[in-house]
Amino acid sequence: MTGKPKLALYWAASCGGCEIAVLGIDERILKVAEAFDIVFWPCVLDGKVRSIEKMADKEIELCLFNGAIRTSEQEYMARLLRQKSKVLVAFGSCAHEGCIPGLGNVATREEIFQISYHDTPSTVNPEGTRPQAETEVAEGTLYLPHFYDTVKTLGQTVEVDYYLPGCPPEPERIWDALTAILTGALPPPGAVIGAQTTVCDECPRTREEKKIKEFKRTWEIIPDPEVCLLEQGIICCGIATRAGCGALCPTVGSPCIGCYGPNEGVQDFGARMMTALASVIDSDDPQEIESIISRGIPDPIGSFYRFSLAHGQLRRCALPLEADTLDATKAA
Amino acid sequence: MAEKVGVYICHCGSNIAGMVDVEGLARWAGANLEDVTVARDYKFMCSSLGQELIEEDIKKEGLTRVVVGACSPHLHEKTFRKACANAGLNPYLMQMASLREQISWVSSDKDKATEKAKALISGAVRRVIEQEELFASEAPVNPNTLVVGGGVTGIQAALELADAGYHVYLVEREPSIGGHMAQFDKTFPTLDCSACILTPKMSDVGQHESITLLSYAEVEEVTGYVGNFHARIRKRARSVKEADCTGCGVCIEKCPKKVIDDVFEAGLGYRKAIYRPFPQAVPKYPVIDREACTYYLKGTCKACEKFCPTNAIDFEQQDSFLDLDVGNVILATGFDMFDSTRLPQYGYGRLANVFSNLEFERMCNAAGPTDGKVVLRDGVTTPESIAIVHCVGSRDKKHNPYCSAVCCMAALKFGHLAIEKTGAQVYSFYIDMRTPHKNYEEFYDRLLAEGMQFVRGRVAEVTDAARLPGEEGKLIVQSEDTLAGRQRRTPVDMVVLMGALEPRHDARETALKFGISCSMNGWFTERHPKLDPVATMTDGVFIAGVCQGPKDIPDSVAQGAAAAARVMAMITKGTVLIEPVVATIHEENCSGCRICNNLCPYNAITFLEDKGVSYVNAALCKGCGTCVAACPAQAISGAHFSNEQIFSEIEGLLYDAISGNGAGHKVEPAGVPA
Amino acid sequence: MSDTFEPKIVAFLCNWCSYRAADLAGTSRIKYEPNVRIIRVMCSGRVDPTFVLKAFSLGADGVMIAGCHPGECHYLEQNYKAMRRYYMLRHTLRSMGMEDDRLRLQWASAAEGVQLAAAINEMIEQVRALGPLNWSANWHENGRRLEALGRLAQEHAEAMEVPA
Amino acid sequence: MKYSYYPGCSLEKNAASYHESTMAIAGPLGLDFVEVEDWNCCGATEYHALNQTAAYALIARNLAQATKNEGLDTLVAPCSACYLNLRKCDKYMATEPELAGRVSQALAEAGLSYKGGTLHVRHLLDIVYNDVGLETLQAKTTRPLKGLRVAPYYGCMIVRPGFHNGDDDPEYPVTLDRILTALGAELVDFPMKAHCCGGHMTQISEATGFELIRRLIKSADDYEADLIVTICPMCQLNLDGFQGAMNRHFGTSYHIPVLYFTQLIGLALGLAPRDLGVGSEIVSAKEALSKIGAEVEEAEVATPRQRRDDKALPMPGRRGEG
Amino acid sequence: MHEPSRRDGFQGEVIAATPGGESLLTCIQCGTCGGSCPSGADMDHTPRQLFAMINAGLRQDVLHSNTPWYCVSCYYCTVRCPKEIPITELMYTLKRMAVREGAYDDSKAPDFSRTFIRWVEDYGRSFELGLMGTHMIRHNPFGAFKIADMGIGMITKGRMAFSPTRIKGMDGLKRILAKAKQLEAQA
Repeated sequence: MTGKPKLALYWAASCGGCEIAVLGIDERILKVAEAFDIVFWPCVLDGKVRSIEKMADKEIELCLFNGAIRTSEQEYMARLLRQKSKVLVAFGSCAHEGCIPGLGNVATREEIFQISYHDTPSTVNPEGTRPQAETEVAEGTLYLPHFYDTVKTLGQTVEVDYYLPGCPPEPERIWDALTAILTGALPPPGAVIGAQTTVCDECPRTREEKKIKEFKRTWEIIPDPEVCLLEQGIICCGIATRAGCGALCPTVGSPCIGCYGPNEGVQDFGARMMTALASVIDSDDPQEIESIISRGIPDPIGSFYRFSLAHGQLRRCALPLEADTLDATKAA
Repeated sequence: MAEKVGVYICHCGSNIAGMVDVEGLARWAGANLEDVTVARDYKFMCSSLGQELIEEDIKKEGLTRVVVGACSPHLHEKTFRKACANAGLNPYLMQMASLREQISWVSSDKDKATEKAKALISGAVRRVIEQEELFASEAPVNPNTLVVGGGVTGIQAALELADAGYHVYLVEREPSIGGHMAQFDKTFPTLDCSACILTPKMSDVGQHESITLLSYAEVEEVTGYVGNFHARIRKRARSVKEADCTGCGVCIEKCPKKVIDDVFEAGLGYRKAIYRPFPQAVPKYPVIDREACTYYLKGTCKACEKFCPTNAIDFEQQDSFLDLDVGNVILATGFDMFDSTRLPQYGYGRLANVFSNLEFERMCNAAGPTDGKVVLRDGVTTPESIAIVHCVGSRDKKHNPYCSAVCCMAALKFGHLAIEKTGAQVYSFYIDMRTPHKNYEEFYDRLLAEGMQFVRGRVAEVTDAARLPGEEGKLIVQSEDTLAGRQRRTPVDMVVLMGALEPRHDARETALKFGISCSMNGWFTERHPKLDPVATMTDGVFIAGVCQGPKDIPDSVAQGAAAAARVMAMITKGTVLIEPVVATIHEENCSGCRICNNLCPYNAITFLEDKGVSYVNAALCKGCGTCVAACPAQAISGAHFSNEQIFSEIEGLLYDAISGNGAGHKVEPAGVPA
Repeated sequence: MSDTFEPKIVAFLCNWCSYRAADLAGTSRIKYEPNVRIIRVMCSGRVDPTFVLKAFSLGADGVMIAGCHPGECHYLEQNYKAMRRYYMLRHTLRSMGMEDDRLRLQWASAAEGVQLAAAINEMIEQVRALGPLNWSANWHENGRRLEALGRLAQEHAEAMEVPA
Repeated sequence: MKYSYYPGCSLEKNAASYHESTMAIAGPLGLDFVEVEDWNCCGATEYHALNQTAAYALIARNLAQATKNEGLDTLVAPCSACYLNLRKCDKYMATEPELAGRVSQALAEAGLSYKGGTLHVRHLLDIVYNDVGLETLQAKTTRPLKGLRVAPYYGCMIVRPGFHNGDDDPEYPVTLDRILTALGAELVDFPMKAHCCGGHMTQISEATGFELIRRLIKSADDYEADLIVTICPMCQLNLDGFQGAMNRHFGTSYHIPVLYFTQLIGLALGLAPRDLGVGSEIVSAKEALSKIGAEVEEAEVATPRQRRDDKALPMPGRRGEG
Repeated sequence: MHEPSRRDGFQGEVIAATPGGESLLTCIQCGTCGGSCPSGADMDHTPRQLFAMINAGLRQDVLHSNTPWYCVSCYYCTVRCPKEIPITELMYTLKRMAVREGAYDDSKAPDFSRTFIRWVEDYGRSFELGLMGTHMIRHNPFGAFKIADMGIGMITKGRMAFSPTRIKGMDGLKRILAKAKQLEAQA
């Protein structure tokens, strides 16, 4: 046993991009290896859950947890790692605010299974087989994790010490965070490690006062390279998205889609986008306003909650009435 | 450290206690709400004793927050803020819950009302904990005052202020001040000659060194705030150079063009194209009516110019603009007269000898078109019988639901004048005789004694269709004598319609211009119907006279003086407290996206190019919070209405509903008492 | 109290018109149902969509936003911003499967106590007809979530008994 | 312009001339009327006094029948009483759920149904004034009614209860006036133009009924009208049919013929009196109509002689001149 | 909104049976109705008095009053009423109440209505000759002479039908009216 502080990295409902992002800090990864004893990183090293289970509470110094919580197994791991780690970091957008997996909250488990195991053209499943939580075989019962109706963020599942936003977090920000943690120069627990302002702050485009008569889809115009995309009618989330990426997308003419999540203290990313855009619609006539909105924003959830549906105030779309809800007293 | 909140529930006599279990509510708050250290109920919290209660607790218990469950904050927020301040607690750490207006007075089930009260109190407690110390800033009060409307009300207000040594700008739409009162012959109940008591006041205004009289002018726009308004005045082109005009009146004499005077003579008389509404007009300068003047129509004539001894005529004169800085505004814009053609059954405009009340006023006026003779439309015949019809367009859902307040007394006055001048038989057709003022009932008695006949019954119609002998050639007033319970046809020579007083046709635009509101009937809304009748919801803007609601001359004058007194108080104090409820942009959070830049109607938000952030000018900010709600980066905070405060209030209000934090839900149906 | 569903409505009233309309309803003793809980804001333009979403997530069954009539805003034109946000919000809430009647934009001048009371009653009726919103119940899994969790824990615990 | 047409009982017989003249002018004015199939009596004012549900059910049957006229959503009634009943029923079927419910149940008994607002009920006067228009009338006039002093008489039921279509004033309506002026007639400023003819009063209380008739006839006579022009069969019946009895009752000798406005339009259009049912009135209009064609200076509203001199004060609403 | 306080008693009945009747509560006894009524001179009470009596709960006096029966449905009162009370409708309501309870002194008017309607109920159309005949013989045998010339005129001018027309859908109409009366009885 070395005396080095222990480091764990885990992925739950995520695409793996965060893992790559960690390696994105290039050779500095070696510094990390020097500084830490990496005890658990399923994507990169071999390791056993059991060995974690065997650890004493808080034995792990730092756990970088990426991915949202979609299955019982992920929730179990979240609880386990929380128990064993001093510092638990929600790493990346999925853990922070649900991200793309969180968009699953527009549907139910039933609907998702229906699509992925029947409806998709590439599916051949004449028996209509579906993953079962329990399967009896000769050897006994086989278990699969239970698949939830609703994707939750890490913060909604266990207590989180720090959030590192981004899909994925920029290597530099990751490094900043790591050094901060190593040097103990940490913000108060619960904080988001990152900038306190939004993408426009880093965006090179020129901005004027805003008045919008029509919202445009990206394919509808070739945007002027100098002028603010929003002023050209393109829904750019830069106004509401936490800075830190260096305004990569808008700089190259593609609107910000909000992967860095809301700014400091904001409780609902979508609400900020809605209120800001609505405020600058250039019309006082109800009919006109309604048509500007419905024509320009065919998919409000996709436009305003692409990364934060699970994290917003409403967290998901209404369940169909038949979906059975949990008896409250048993919750969590 | 945790806050110490004091909760005070007012009984408001039985107003609240009658519908809300106030003791229970206080007990509940004390026992169940976090951070509540004191919870009391008391008969009248707004009483000095009630306030002392709070002050003592602040001192003794070291309260850091106060919640008062009583009436609407619009009534007593100031009171309780003062109480807190007296005890050394920042007044903005007090929050009111409107248990009376929002619960006891609108509910009919005591249990449900009490439940709602719990929610409101819990909301207020949660909110107040988030509230922050704020400090009202002071702004100087400009000692000049803008008075809009030169009727007797505006004149009174202007003189009160000017005599006290403060400068007044008096703006009047017509060429002369004087308003409706200048058109009257006598005033009830004293029968003073209207001109005799008004014209001295008018000339005082004309000569007063502290009054700038802007007649034939209108207010274009008003900006700024209490103590510091800026008003833009449009002086319409008189076509007469006031500087050169001596008011000799030759021009009027020589003008060949005669037109009907629809304004001052109520359409009963004529005036010239260049005119002065009436001989004692103030200012004395005439005006050319460009719609009527031959020169403007045909390009020739110029008689006035030829004969003017001082070359004061200026056909090219343009409207001019005047920018004024004033500290306060008094609106005394008066009323319009009901157009009786809207009630065809009374025949006005169709039957020659049906007259409007204003026409009759002019007819009685010695200086009027008939030299004070009461005659029929033919101009010569003296009526032997006259019917005065009350409530024409008043107390009538189809026109104006309200009582016009002055018509009964005016009708009595007409009765007296008619009897005096013609000896005619005068009938008054009334619904209810309303004479509730000093010496008014006595005046009624007098007219009864003078033989005026009173028929209780609203007139059904006035017709010239004779039915019975003796009706030929007469106007027949058809009514029910409700006291006799019989139909009655009263043949008369002349009918006078007591038309309603109506809000100015442009009252709503005026209200908008000055940032005040109108009642549903279109009268300007006072701050409080009983306790603050001349102030409005907009600090520094006061209302007086009929523009606030129908009233007679004494009441109007009283209000004019009252408004002036309120303004003087402001001026003598010298400064006004500017509510610290303003928006602030936190530079560190602002990304300079400029969403907020064009949201502020007062242009309080500017973009600082150098820093690349937006900035709110607190002096201009009126605290509406629109920018706060709009900022996508949540970089703008609104004092006293911060997100945290409102979030907490929502949580408090819904204390008994399903909590939203994902854990520990009660899913029992909402609404069941907790 | 009756066991019929009593909706909870949170209403945001502007200080100048609608809140005064509520005061007027009070002073003129106009009765309306007690299901509404009023929050005073300076202007309907202050109402942040987050307030509305928060109210829903905290258990409100309906939310009303009330302001001065268009053209009569005490702050000249801010109620138009409120109106635009209302339509934007309604557009999104629809796509999230929430009924329109649960969010209402109401104009009420300071003189319209009667109208405001009537509007409140009407909204309460509409929402009562829709039934409880109970939005946060949407977030919960059926009971198998806990079973599954328990079973995992169980399984792992047993596994640990096996000597390494 | 095609409409459903509900003649009503009166037009079958006693007011046949109203029906005939309406049909006669329809062609020239480009109006096309399709009679409601198997219509029934509207119950006049009588049924309301006995049984509300039955009264409205009776009326509603006509509305239901009218909806059978494919593609015609306007129902025209020349009789004011019928018009008011149909119009009121149509409104209440929409605004009075309880009553409407009962009526619908009743209609269902005969497999009929009517939804308030389906039809647009209008009076013939409204059609002529708004759809045909004064210009057309003027243009088509070949026999101007010059020199004919006519008293326009509206009665109660079209102008009054606020159900009526146009925004004509319930106290002092003018649409008929304008039509007659357009036809060249000399108008009398008839003060009783919207007063009551007494309806069925002659049958309830002769004295009352005759008095109501007298008022109208007297006033028309005071204004030296050659004839009264009406738009309602009940009014015509009272003023024309009972004029003699009224005269006898009061010992007077008024002789004022009463014609339907459609008859005058017909005459102005140059149609033959007989095709317009002229001649069927009890008080002969022969003499009065003989005036048509006489040369008179242009018609204007005539009022009783009045003293006027330069001292005269201007009239309100007649202003502007110096 | 306030619930109008006086929904009980006679006034309540009258209000409930009249479309828009609630406004009766707002009557200020101004007498515009009484003044406007063309047949007001012959009424026992002016409409205004009737409303005061309704307010006072004088059921019998109201129902026995001839006032509603002298209403000629000219609607002047209705359009002139400053409180927009549907007075003509109220008169119909009072007539119906009186008929239902047989509470009227002079049966002339109700009989006229009944006779009129009897023809309508049997034939679907009204029948003037029949109506006048029956009614006159019953209530005013000599009056017939007064208006004889009129009758003769009407006949000679071909304005009087001698036999009623019967509509085709008579059975249907009968069923409708039967049902309507049944429902009215329950209402």
